[in-house]
Amino acid sequence: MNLIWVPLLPLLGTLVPLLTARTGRTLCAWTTSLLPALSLLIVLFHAPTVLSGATLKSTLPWIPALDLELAFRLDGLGLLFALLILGIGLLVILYARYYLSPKDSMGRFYSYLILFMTAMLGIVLSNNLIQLWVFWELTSISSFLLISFWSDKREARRGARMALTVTGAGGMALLAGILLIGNVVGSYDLDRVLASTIQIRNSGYYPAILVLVLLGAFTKSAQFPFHFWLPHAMAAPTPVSAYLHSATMVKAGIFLMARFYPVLSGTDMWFLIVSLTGLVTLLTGAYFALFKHDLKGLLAYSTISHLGLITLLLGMDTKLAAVAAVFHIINHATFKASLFMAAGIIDHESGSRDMRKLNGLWKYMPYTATLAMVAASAMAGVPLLNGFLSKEMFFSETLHQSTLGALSWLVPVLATCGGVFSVAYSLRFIHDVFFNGEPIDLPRTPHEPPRYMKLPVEILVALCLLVGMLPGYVIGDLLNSASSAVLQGLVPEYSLAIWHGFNLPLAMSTIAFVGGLVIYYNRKVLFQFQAQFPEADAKEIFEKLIQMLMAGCRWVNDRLENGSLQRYLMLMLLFTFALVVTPMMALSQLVGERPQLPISGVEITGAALLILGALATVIWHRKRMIALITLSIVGLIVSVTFARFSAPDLALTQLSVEVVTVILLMLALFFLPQRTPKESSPHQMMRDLAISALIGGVVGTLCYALMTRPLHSISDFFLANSKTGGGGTNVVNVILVDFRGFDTLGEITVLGIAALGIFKLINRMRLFMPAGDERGRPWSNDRYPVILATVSQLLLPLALLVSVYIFLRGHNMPGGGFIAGLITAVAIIQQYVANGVDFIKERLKLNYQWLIGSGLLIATLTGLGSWAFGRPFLTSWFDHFHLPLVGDFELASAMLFDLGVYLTVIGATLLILANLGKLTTTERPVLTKEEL
Amino acid sequence: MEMAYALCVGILTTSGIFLTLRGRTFPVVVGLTLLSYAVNLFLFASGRLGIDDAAVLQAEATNYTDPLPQALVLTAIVIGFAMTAFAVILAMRARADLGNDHVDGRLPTITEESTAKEKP
Amino acid sequence: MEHLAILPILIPLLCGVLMLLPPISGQLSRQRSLSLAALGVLVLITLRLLLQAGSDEIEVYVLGDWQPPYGIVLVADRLSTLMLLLSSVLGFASMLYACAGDDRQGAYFHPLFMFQLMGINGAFLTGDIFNLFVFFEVLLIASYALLIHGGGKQKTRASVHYVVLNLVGSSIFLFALGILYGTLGTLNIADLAQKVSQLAPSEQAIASAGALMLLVVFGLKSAILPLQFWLPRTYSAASAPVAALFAILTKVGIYSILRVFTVIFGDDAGALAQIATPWLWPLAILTLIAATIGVLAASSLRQLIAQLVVLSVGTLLVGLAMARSEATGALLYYLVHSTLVCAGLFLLADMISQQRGKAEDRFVAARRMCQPVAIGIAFFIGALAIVGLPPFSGFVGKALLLKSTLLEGEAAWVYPAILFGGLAALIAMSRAGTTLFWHTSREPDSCDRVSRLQLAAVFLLLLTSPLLVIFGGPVSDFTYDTAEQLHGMSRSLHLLLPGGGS
Amino acid sequence: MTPVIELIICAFLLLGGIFVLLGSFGLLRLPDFYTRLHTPTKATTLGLAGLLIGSMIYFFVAEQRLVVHELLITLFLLITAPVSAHMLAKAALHHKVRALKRTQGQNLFTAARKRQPPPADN
Amino acid sequence: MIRSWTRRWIPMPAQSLILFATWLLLNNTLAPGHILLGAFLALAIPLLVVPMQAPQPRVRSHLRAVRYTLMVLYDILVANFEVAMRVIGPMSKLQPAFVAVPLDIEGTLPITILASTISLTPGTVSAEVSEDRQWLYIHVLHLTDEAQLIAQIKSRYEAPLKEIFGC
Amino acid sequence: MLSTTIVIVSALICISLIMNLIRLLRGPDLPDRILALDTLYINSIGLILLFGLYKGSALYFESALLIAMLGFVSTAALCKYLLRGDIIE
Ligand code: NA
Ligand code: NA
Repeated sequence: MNLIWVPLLPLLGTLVPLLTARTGRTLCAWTTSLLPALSLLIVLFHAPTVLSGATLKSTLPWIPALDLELAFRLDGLGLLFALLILGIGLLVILYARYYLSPKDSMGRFYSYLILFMTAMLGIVLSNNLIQLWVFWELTSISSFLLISFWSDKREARRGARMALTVTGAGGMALLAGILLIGNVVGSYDLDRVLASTIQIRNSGYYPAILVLVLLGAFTKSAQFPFHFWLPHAMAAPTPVSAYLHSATMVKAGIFLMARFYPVLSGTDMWFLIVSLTGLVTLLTGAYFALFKHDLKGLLAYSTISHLGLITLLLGMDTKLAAVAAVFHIINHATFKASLFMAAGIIDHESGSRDMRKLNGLWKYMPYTATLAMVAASAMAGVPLLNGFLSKEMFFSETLHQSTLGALSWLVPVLATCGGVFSVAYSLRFIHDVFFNGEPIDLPRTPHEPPRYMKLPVEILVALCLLVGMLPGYVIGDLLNSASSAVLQGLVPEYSLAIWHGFNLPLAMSTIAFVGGLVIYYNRKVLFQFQAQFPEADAKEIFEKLIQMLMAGCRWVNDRLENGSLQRYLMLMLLFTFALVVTPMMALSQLVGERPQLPISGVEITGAALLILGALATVIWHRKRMIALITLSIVGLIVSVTFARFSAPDLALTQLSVEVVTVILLMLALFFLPQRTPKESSPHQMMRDLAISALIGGVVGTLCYALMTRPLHSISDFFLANSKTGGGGTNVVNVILVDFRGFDTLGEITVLGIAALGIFKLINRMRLFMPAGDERGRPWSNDRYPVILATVSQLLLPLALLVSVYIFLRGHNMPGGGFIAGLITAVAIIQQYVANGVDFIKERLKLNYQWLIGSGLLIATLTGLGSWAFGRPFLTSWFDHFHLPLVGDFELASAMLFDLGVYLTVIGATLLILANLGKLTTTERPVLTKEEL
Repeated sequence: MEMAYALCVGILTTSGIFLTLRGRTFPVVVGLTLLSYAVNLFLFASGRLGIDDAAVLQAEATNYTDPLPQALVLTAIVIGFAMTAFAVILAMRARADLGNDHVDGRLPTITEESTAKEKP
Repeated sequence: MEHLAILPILIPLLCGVLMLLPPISGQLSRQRSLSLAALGVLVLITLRLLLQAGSDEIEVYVLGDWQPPYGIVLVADRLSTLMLLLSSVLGFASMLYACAGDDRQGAYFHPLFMFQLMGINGAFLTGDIFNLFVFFEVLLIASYALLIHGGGKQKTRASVHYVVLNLVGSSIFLFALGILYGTLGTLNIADLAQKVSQLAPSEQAIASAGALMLLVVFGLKSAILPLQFWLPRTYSAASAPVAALFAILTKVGIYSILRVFTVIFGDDAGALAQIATPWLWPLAILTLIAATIGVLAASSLRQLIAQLVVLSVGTLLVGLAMARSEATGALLYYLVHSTLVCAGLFLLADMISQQRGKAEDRFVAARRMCQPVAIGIAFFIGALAIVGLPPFSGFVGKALLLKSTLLEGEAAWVYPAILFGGLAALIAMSRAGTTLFWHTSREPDSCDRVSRLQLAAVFLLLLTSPLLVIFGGPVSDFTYDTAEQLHGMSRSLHLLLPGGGS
Repeated sequence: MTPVIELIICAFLLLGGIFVLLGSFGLLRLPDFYTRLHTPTKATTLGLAGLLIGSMIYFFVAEQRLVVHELLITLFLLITAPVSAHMLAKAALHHKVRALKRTQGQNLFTAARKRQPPPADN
Repeated sequence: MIRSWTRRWIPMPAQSLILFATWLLLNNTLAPGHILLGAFLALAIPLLVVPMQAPQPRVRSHLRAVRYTLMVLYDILVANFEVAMRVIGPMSKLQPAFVAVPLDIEGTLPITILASTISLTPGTVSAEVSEDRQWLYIHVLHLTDEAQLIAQIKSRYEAPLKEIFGC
Repeated sequence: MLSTTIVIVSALICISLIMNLIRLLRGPDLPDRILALDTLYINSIGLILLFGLYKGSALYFESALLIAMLGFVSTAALCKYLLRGDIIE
């Protein structure tokens, strides 16, 4: 049987309860346990091999780039944990069958539980570190789901979130640690990592690795100071607490330390961190457990304390300590799981977990009480029970410590203190619940639970007894094999005998018992003492911290992302400047060697007009109409400049675009305030001016530097091939419709899209319609001045003729579809201006949307036409023809393409302007004071 | 000549950007238009300037203005036009939807000082 | 089949155009059918292209039969086809979602969607830097128009910022192109790469100014640090299918940075080699920090997802900054993952706000959703994936990226930045989930069930995440080979210049 | 190109230039909007006509064929210039642009602005 | 029959003629191809735009129209010299004035032509047409005798126009 | 002689342009500015024609024609704006 089935079967099993939930509770429980039971059988089937010292492995490829394989190994440690996970898991399934109320969704619960089981199995069986981490995080996630199972309860949600946050953070640290290990070792393969002890310890990253891995382990195993999440995870249903928060998940951290024990331990750093953390956790856990009035709270803190104990053991520098740790893992799992289940029974049958109300239950549920008392005794370390054995080993190991140097004597002393409190809270669990008078207003009258609800407890308690009395037979092999996996080598001699004679550990145990009794007897004093301190609820503090963090982030974010476009733009410009200024500094020689053109008066005049126009626009930008007029000058001069520098096509295009833009701006200005209020302070003005000048300076400098350097470009090709290959003498036009026709196709698409977008913007726009101009003058009543109207009509055919002319000559002379389209559009706009929307609407039946569509279609189909000749898209064709009477003429596919351009331009321009016009005509109000 | 040309490009850029940094949509659009003039001149100049060059193929001509940047500028002009048109109408829409013409859609909290200045 | 490479541009173009003309223009149902059919075909075509490119054959489609560097070429290599497949899958899912009713909220949704895809695909395919500009503009103008789809103040407000910033960005793009043409005298990317190493020292400074300007432009699109502020508001304002489609817009920026700064200004660019790298490092880390703060600050799901988009951009930038083949491979995996998942989450957020009444997607108590299970499962998958927790794709991407980080010098920055970002995302997402799904004030009085189409779209996107993990091997192999090809491109430019170059 | 023809061309050009200058000079110098309106519409149009005719003759001589399309511009300007002037005058009236104090017939302003017949006493 | 056919297919003969001439002017050629193309356009464009034209009175006397045009051209020349003198001359002697000219002609086209003529000729600019189209307000750069000016306009320009359009 | 004349005439036109600009900047009223802009348009036609003459190229004719056409459209629209606010209604 391949190992992969061990986690895979439960994984498949997550679906089972969802499917069988409707068939009834018992059947659901049985079917749910089927696949995990099979898994357990597989593990048991392999157990003899493993116990005999072999390590089973199984590997499937997965993501090579990540060095992530589906790699499983079953060694002693894995076996031990797998047995715990599957064994206790099955018991929990049985127990939960009775625990859950009919209201609870059993399918969901089991599904989460099995998911968790899979995750745990994955961790303990992983032979690949990344894979281990994957399952590690899965436990956090499934535990989140389980804790928040009763999601309508606030504490469940909060507890789940807290657990997820803390363990999630640990998970991130663990990932970093694992990646570091992988980087150092060069592999995530556990075998190779375990064989690279020296390499890791000697690498400079060892401290980082250690800290990161331990962070992962400590958060998961609720070690101080990350312990606070665990008690709040008790909001989960009790079977979950029994399983996750005592037996399995919290042990994942311990498992991790045990896993990495051969690689990471053995240094002072390890010993110091691990043992001190363990010690502190042991003490705080034990101390606080005593004061919890909630039954599960007590158990939770006791769990923390025991986890601290195991951690402390792992942090001791003797091999026997590691063995003791493994041993205590087993023991703690059994007695704590049974205790939680007992607590669950009590809660379930009496309706309360408050020990101030729960009293004298012995009378009501003697059988359960007996079981609970045995388990609690194991927890306290009473002889003949399993707890006693591992605790003895623990005490004995504390005596051999030298990690703390001269202060090493503190370890056994403090360990004994821990023992004292452990006895005290165990006593409280027994006495306060089962004796100590009569119950105080419990919601229900307690009674014994259903038969099979007790069965899991019985099994676990029996195990406590068996291990306690016959440790060698029951557990010897497993312990040995697990310990050897932890130590990766020979296990030291140890004895699992019940009686070691009168020695110091026994004395410590005795002190613990007596001390525990004394303390419990005087608990009133102690409770009063503890009551002086305001109880710091970790949940509240945690929530508050998170809230503060979020509020802080919101504050920062609101400052950063303050919704001010000016700010964003400024940042962008400064960023640009910062990026560009470095290379500019390196530009030692601003002027290149290209001879410069002489300058004449005409150019000086042009430059003066341009500059003055631009500056006037800036200076008068608050008087918008004037700014528009000065902007027109700039546009005009720019086109004259193009003409001056031998670019007539550009001049034509710039000119027509400029006029349409100004018309658009005028249309917009009608609905906008006529003036810009003065908002910027002089300081802001100066700042903005400085930024603009910086950018302008950079651009100007770059422009100058470029122009004064010679250029070798690909343009010669165009000049050489325009006539022969493209069939036109206007090289610019041939580039547009042929060499780079694809650009043009994109460009007219942009135009078409813009028109569609603008149509969307205009649609359902509610406008502020000014009834008069900025000074409150009402508008003239002369909508369509007669002379303008008449002349415009007269000029229309002429303008169309010109546009045809410009269109046809484009290929050889300046012109082309775009300019022609704009001329046509402008001519029609002129009709709109002079004669009005209604006039045109009645007379011009032109669907501008279709015009855009057909323009684009013609252009695209022209391009597609070349496919018929086996040529790539947009391959052009042209030829010269001769017809009698007509003479020589040229036909070119480029003209068809240009026709597409022409139509699109007309359609787009008119769709925009005509719709804008239409919209406003219908909604002009009579007279409002708005915006005067 | 190149110096004057570069100066013009620089000043157009400066003016354009300064206006783009104003808080109201209309000056911003005007600024963008100025900026696009600067861009077009700049892009055109990347093919270097020539006064006496021929614009179309001619038998006797030897010097031509670099046609490629011209074609690029043409494309840029058209695209710039489309974009400006969209921005203009968007400015109107913003005014219509948000009730003011501030680029952020909300009027800045005006301090005492600036209102005092605004009154006369 | 010889024209396969241009189809990802032509199909959306033609469909978009046909939707403007009768008999399709008037009827929404016909537009829907055409859209879905076209996108389905597009998925198949791009898949085919990807498989073709997977055989390490770079297809160069020479438009107009004008050999490069003179004419415009399309380059279908591994990288571009990967991006194409991504965009068509994304497009298909978004369209599916939109067909449930979002397309009815305004005019021209379908044609605009098509044009948007055309722009995106064109930007991925083109091998010409100016043509890249043109396609950028196509995708931008389409995105402006789509952003306002559905109307409302939020959209208008966000649009103003988005449009103005991008218009300035386009200007900078053109300045940069002017500089590049003015120094290198060519526009073909491969040809630029060839010429950049031969640049005279006096022109190197000018050219690098141009190159860095390009970084600003692409940075704006991809929302890197001081340029990212527009994103949260824009993405959270957009209607769901649009926001989902926008998830790839930031990636167009990342793609362009990758293309330009690996092929042209990559290792073989002589004095201009890796000029962006020193800038990318701090930007990546700062973007991550800013996004981490933003993630924790978000007060609605849409905002949160938008911030997570920025976070993913930061993560991708880290990969860019490393400028190594291995890191690029990781980056590409992460890119695929984050695009699909973010898109799915945007759709999901829309469904959630539909079902929560007035509270919409804000993190406050509200009525219970009426389909908490289906939506909850989707949320669970999406949240884990985006946070970067197993078993979904986010963890693979992040781990790959972290794994490719060098311990010396890089890890000390990258590890904490990325991991804290992930932690913040975890905290924010767990709060979001518990509040949205569990913190309920009352039962729903009426149930507006989300349509099956919408659910299908969401699951189509989100289920790619487990698939990316299950098939993580082949996928990451592909992205690593893609990275290899990309980084090797500047040494094998002849493949891109079939005409021989100049 | 014979000197006589060159002389003729130059004469036309110079005449055109001078008229253009005068037109603009008037625009700058004349005292109010309404008087300024006169110069560009007339002087500038004529000035351009001079330039256009000069240029026409030049191309006729230089290219040895009749190049008359400059006439189109002249024609176009002749058609549009008065309309522009008219529109500007309308706008000025509407904006109540002040006329020079000594302008006669200012009582017509209101009627003109409102497009009414002149008041009866006129 | 033929007449209605002509109306249908050559709706604006005068414009067609002008367009044809313009086409040849634009292309600077008398090549047969261009003559054909020009003819086609001269016929096609009016067909396209005829719906967008308000109905206008037809020109009755083409000869008078030509004579009128030449006269106006001559006046423009004179007008410019006159205005030039005024621009250079002292400003203080300028006597600008507003004058209302009563109109007898009807129809938008004739009024437009009259107004344009006035604007182009000596020292006058037509500023406004009254709503009832009975009055033309003009601005005069230098007015000496109002009645004479009005009489001159009416006799020199309005009368011929009335004859040309027959209204 | 011709080239000298062209230079002189160019200078005349340049001076005109500057004068137009001064009027445009001085205003005082919007119609003044529009008038100045219109004149600027027409004068620049002259300048373009002179470019053409100077280079002996007829290619500038279209630019001149277009300025004439568009200048008119622009002036008309600006005036309509002053009159009605809404230029397309
Ligand atoms: Na209107
Ligand atoms: Na942020």
